[in-house]
Amino acid sequence: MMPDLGKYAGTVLSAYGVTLALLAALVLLSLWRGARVKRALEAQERRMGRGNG
Amino acid sequence: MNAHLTVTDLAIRRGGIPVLEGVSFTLQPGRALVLRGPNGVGKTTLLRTLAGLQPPLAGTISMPPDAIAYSGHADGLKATLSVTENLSFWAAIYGTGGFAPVLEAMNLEALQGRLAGSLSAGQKRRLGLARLLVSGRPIWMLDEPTVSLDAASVALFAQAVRAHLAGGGAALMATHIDLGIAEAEVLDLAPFKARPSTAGGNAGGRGREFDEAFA
Amino acid sequence: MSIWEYANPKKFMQTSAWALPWVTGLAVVALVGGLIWGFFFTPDDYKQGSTVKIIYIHVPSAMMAINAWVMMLVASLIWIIRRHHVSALAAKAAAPIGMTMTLIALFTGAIWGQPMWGTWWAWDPRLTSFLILFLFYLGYIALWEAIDDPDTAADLTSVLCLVGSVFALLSRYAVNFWNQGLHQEASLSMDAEENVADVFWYPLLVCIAGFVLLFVTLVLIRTRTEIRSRRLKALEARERMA
Amino acid sequence: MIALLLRDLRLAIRAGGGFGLGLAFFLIVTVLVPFGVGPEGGTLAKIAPGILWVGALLACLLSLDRIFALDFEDGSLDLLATAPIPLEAVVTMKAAAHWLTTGLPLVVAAPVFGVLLNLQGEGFFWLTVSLALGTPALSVIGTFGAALTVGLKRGGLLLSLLVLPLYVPTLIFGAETVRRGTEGMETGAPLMLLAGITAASVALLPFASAAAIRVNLR
Repeated sequence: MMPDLGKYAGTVLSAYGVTLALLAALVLLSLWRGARVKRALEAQERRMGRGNG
Repeated sequence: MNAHLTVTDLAIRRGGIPVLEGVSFTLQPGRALVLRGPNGVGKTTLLRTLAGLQPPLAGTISMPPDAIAYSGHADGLKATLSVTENLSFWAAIYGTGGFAPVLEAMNLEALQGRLAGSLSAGQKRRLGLARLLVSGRPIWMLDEPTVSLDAASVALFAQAVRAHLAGGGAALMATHIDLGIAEAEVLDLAPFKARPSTAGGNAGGRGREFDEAFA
Repeated sequence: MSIWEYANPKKFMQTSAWALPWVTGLAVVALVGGLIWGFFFTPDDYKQGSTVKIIYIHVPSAMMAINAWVMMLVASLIWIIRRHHVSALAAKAAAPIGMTMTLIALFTGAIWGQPMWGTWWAWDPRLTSFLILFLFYLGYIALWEAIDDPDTAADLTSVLCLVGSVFALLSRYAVNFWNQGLHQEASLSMDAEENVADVFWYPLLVCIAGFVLLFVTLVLIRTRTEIRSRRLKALEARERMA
Repeated sequence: MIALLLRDLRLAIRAGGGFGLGLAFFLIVTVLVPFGVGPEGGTLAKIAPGILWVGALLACLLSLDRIFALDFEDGSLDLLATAPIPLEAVVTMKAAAHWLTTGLPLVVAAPVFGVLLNLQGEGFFWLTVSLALGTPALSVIGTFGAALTVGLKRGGLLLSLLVLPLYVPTLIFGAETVRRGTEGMETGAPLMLLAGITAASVALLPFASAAAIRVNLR
């Protein structure tokens, strides 16, 4: 299945690797911070007894 | 000079959070008004709003243009400039002429050549007041004007304010200590403290402008 | 109903909650589809060999690096003119995405350049411009982080974004001017569209669509986070006051 | 307005270091470079235009955080903002004072430092001309950065981060003018572009700076 990348295999694979790593880091960071803030907000709303936001 | 200041239903914020609302008062020429209230109630913020340094959340401020001389916690004096140099700078900025009578009124004549950095706290305050006089503006807005002054300097301050009032000026002062100006009216700001329950809830209207939009 | 309705945080939260799954799904489909198509099912270029496959990430990320800044500029203008909080927060949310895209464009450009130019880094006008753009993103994000009051931060970063846009354009021009002599020939550049045959062009289009959708998805997610964070701060402040 | 300029100049002189610090920094950069790249005259002559421009730019950067910081701390900035002169004029005068105390000494000293770096032929003339045309832009752009960071406690490093990317076009056209001048090439194009950047910055950036100050004083 793997295409023959010839002599540039390292170049192409590292380019894709770096890209996917950076994108994954960005997506995970965004999701992680989103979940954390959401949890903190829900806790705060519960504490203040008004979950109508 | 026209020193008429009218404030109607003013709401102000500090750091995105409303601190005072529904503030209304009138300041007539020749009168002094003292703003009182516990620390953090928003005295300084109110003065800064009136001076035009920050926009109000709601309400109206009506006064003649170029009427206000503002004086904050700090005097804005340059320690490495002499008394005369400090004053002549502000006289030039405000486009007013001679400041010799001001030096006399503030009892600063003997100190003319001294660097502002070498003055005592009381002398510095007097220089700060001299700056207000030099500005030629009718409405003074003073934030804690007598902090760190001894009794004699407070008396001198009161005298200067009375002279300003007698000349048709007005003064708005925020303080939590006695200013020695018995005839001044007092406005306690504590009752105007913004109530979060009334300010929030809806994201429309004036809420659009501040953090409550998110609450 | 006016479009400005969506500038209301609550309305934005409702609408984005509805839209997010759709946009996410489309982004995943386009991105995975485009990259697989490009990586596995396209031939090598007769001159560049298999390195031509890098265009499927380099070109879209470079486009998004610039588009993200343009979007921030528009959002900043909306904040300055109409004072819609969501707009300012969307600009804040987009900056790290734009910065990552710039980094990807830089890395893939350098990696591609290694066999083509014989060196990891050449002061090629395009690459240099992206390096400068990266610095602009860095400054913009740092300014957001440095200021405590959110409205002050929104105002100042908007001004910086406006001024920065002008200077970024100037820099682009200056860099071209500065490096006239070393300009790469078009045939050896990845960005010359006229050199891209159809067989490369269609998967590239899908990849571009994928990156755009990914950007939209991430902006939505991050803007929602920023709005929640603002609301959290507002509630905490209210609790302190009560 | 002139009063403000005079006051700032007087303050700079009284405080000492106003003129000296940037110049000393410039000198040190110029002296350090040969230690780094070796004493060979040909190499130095080749890199002299760039080093001198980068050195001048960094020397300019050094004193930027003082433009508004002192006035902010002692309340003068509040008073100036409520004074009858527009804030745009205030920031313009502040930039002018910064240029007179930092930029102008650099322009004057740069040819002397050029000798240390074996600058060739017409390079001295073009160095002086390009710095004279370019340093006002450095001061005005720097004033904008200082206005953005005026209220921040640790603004110094952030200021550099914000301002340095904005300096890129000025640096490129400035150093390019000197490089071309040294090699006896036509300098008209980069010089015109440099002058254009300076003119546009001086005309437009004060509005942005004043807006930033207003926001920071809120």
